[in-house]
Amino acid sequence: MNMQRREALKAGGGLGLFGLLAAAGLITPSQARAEWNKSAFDAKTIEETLKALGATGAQNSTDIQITAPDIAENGAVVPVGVVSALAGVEAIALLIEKNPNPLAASFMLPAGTEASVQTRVKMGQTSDVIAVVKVGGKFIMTKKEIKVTLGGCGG
Amino acid sequence: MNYRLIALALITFAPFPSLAQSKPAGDIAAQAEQIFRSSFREDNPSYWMKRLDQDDTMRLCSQYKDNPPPRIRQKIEKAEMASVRYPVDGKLIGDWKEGEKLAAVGTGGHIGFIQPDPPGRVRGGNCYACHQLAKKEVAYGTIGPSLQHFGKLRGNSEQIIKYTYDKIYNSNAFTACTNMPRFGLHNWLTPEQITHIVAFLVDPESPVNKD
Amino acid sequence: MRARLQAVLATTALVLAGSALAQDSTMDEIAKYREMLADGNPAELFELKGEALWKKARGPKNASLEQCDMGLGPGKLDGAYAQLPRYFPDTRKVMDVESRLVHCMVSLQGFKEEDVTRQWFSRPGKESDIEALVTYIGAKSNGMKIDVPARHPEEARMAKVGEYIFYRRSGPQDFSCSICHGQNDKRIRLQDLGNLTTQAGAGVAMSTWPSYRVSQGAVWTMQRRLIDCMRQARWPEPKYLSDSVIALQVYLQKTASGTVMQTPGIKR
Amino acid sequence: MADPMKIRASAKDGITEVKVLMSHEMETGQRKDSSGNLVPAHFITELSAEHNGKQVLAAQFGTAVSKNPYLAFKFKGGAKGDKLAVSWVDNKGDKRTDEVAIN
Repeated sequence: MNMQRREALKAGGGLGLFGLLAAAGLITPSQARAEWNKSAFDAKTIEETLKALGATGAQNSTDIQITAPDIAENGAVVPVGVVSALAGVEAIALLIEKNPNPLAASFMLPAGTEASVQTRVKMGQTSDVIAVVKVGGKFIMTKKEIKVTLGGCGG
Repeated sequence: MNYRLIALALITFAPFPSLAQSKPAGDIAAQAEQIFRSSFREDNPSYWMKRLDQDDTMRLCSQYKDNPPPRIRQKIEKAEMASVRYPVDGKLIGDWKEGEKLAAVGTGGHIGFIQPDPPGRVRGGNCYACHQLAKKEVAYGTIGPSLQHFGKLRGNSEQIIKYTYDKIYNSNAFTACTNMPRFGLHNWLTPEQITHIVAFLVDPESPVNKD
Repeated sequence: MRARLQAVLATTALVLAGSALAQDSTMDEIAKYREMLADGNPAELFELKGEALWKKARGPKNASLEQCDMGLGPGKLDGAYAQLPRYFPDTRKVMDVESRLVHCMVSLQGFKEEDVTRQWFSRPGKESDIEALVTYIGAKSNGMKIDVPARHPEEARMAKVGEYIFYRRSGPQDFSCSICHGQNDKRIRLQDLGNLTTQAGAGVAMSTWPSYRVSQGAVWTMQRRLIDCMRQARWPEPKYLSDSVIALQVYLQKTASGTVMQTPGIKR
Repeated sequence: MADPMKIRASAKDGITEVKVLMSHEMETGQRKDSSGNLVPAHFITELSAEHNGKQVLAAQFGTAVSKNPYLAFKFKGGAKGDKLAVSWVDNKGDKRTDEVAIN
């Protein structure tokens, strides 16, 4: 089963989830979107990541808020949310500056979906977390430092 | 089997024979020790199992639930003070930067089959687990007192330096049955490593005192 | 001399006030972190999985665990965890939730003990049925009070043995359980340490395990918690399901009795 | 075979709030096993949520999303009893779809 699936994936030439779902009749082809953005997830710096997202030159904005604690008890699970009161937000990307690959996750928001997402990420060390938001075809961003602490007995 | 254990218990209590009688629920203690000892795998290397052996201080602290009566307290402190050894060059203050590293390291010395430390893993003092030290480290414990500005408040006289060294080497020489490990006695830290932590605590340039 | 002492004291007071403020904000942020994690505890995934495992016919005897007697009678799971460990006349032993679960997997389902306990805790990529099952069993006691009076002579004996082990110091760091868990309002790094000798402290601890450990990405059972405490003490590990670990649980559950269960917990 | 997700979807004042927990290792590809070998990356790459068949969120994950991923979001509309489905696929082609009724 797994092998077959892998073969199917290969044969599909990277149809991605939405291609597969469309093929399975789970969603209509119009809903199928771009495949996984490898170049953005493989990027090693903030600049490279922004470039791969098409967001080079994103302006700092106070219209986005990162909801997260200032200090994380453990770097393996750090809760981070991005919220904006702006109308018409199309996409949100979450970057962690000091991770080996900064891009952690990206979200495409169809019309009617609120600009409010929350997830949990791994952070290797204390770092700025950056939220990049696409609204009205333009990119804006904000950042927040999250301190990662050592904890427990230490071993 | 049981007789043998009781006999063993009597022998091990020999240094303080009067205590064996005053021991609360002595019978359950012998049973409990047997149950405890039989809870480990047969194929544990003997040098692992040795870590379950108790010296007189450990045994007394356990028996009195960390609060020995004054007479026992004094005995323990006197005996432990006699154990302190110093670096060959006699210098009790080392490099605070090395001490700062050791204070933050909580790994080393873990044994067992589940998650042992890899060979050669550095053993630290893990000071921050229990003490506040440099201002910049917010993740500190409170089992022990805050040591922030240790040197700033106490100075760095020879007396203070010796006290600090001795206390890290053998905490029980000052407070019997304290929660603090006897780092020097157990060779957990070398005398040289202890001098580095002393420096971290008393050196005016150390972040413990400077910030 | 006096003036100098006063100056020193004043400085000390200022320093203490300043660091107390910084510390309050640190602990506020840690509280925020914990709050954000509590809504959406990954342990719920294991609770679901445990329920499925409990009800599924498995093993050489192709039986489910639904007739397992966790102390309240065959198939009676509600509130069972809160009353364990207890003495079981059929095995003539004091058993905790895990030793009893394994007993049922062996006697009802026909598994070999060594097979079901091989993966008693999970490793990355290797999940543990026992962790999932214990999470499910634990949640079946939510809202109920821990009730381990240890009145049976064997239970009373095990409570005493547990108390002995709790205070037993040894190893290259002079540790015992009581070093970290014998006082009120202490922390190791930023993690609160319960005083397990009091009902309040033992209550907070015992009512929230099994717990999802975010640092480990796994649910930990009480056996795992206690065995790892001993590893951290730099002792060898006691065997899974050994009497030492069960005795400690009797002592702790007895002390915690009266506290309302709220599992699965989520911890660093 | 991937384990089920846990999905909570609740409608209130014209907004549906969705919270999803996924069972997944989210292996980074940088961790070494006990014998010192790198464990290959294994992580959810894409996720889609549909309300009554209409997509309300598409997400792409990297290896930095925590083990057993959590995701929460909100969309306008949705009524009690409506279907809310979430699907994911990982870099090895494993996939999973679960569906709940909004409450």
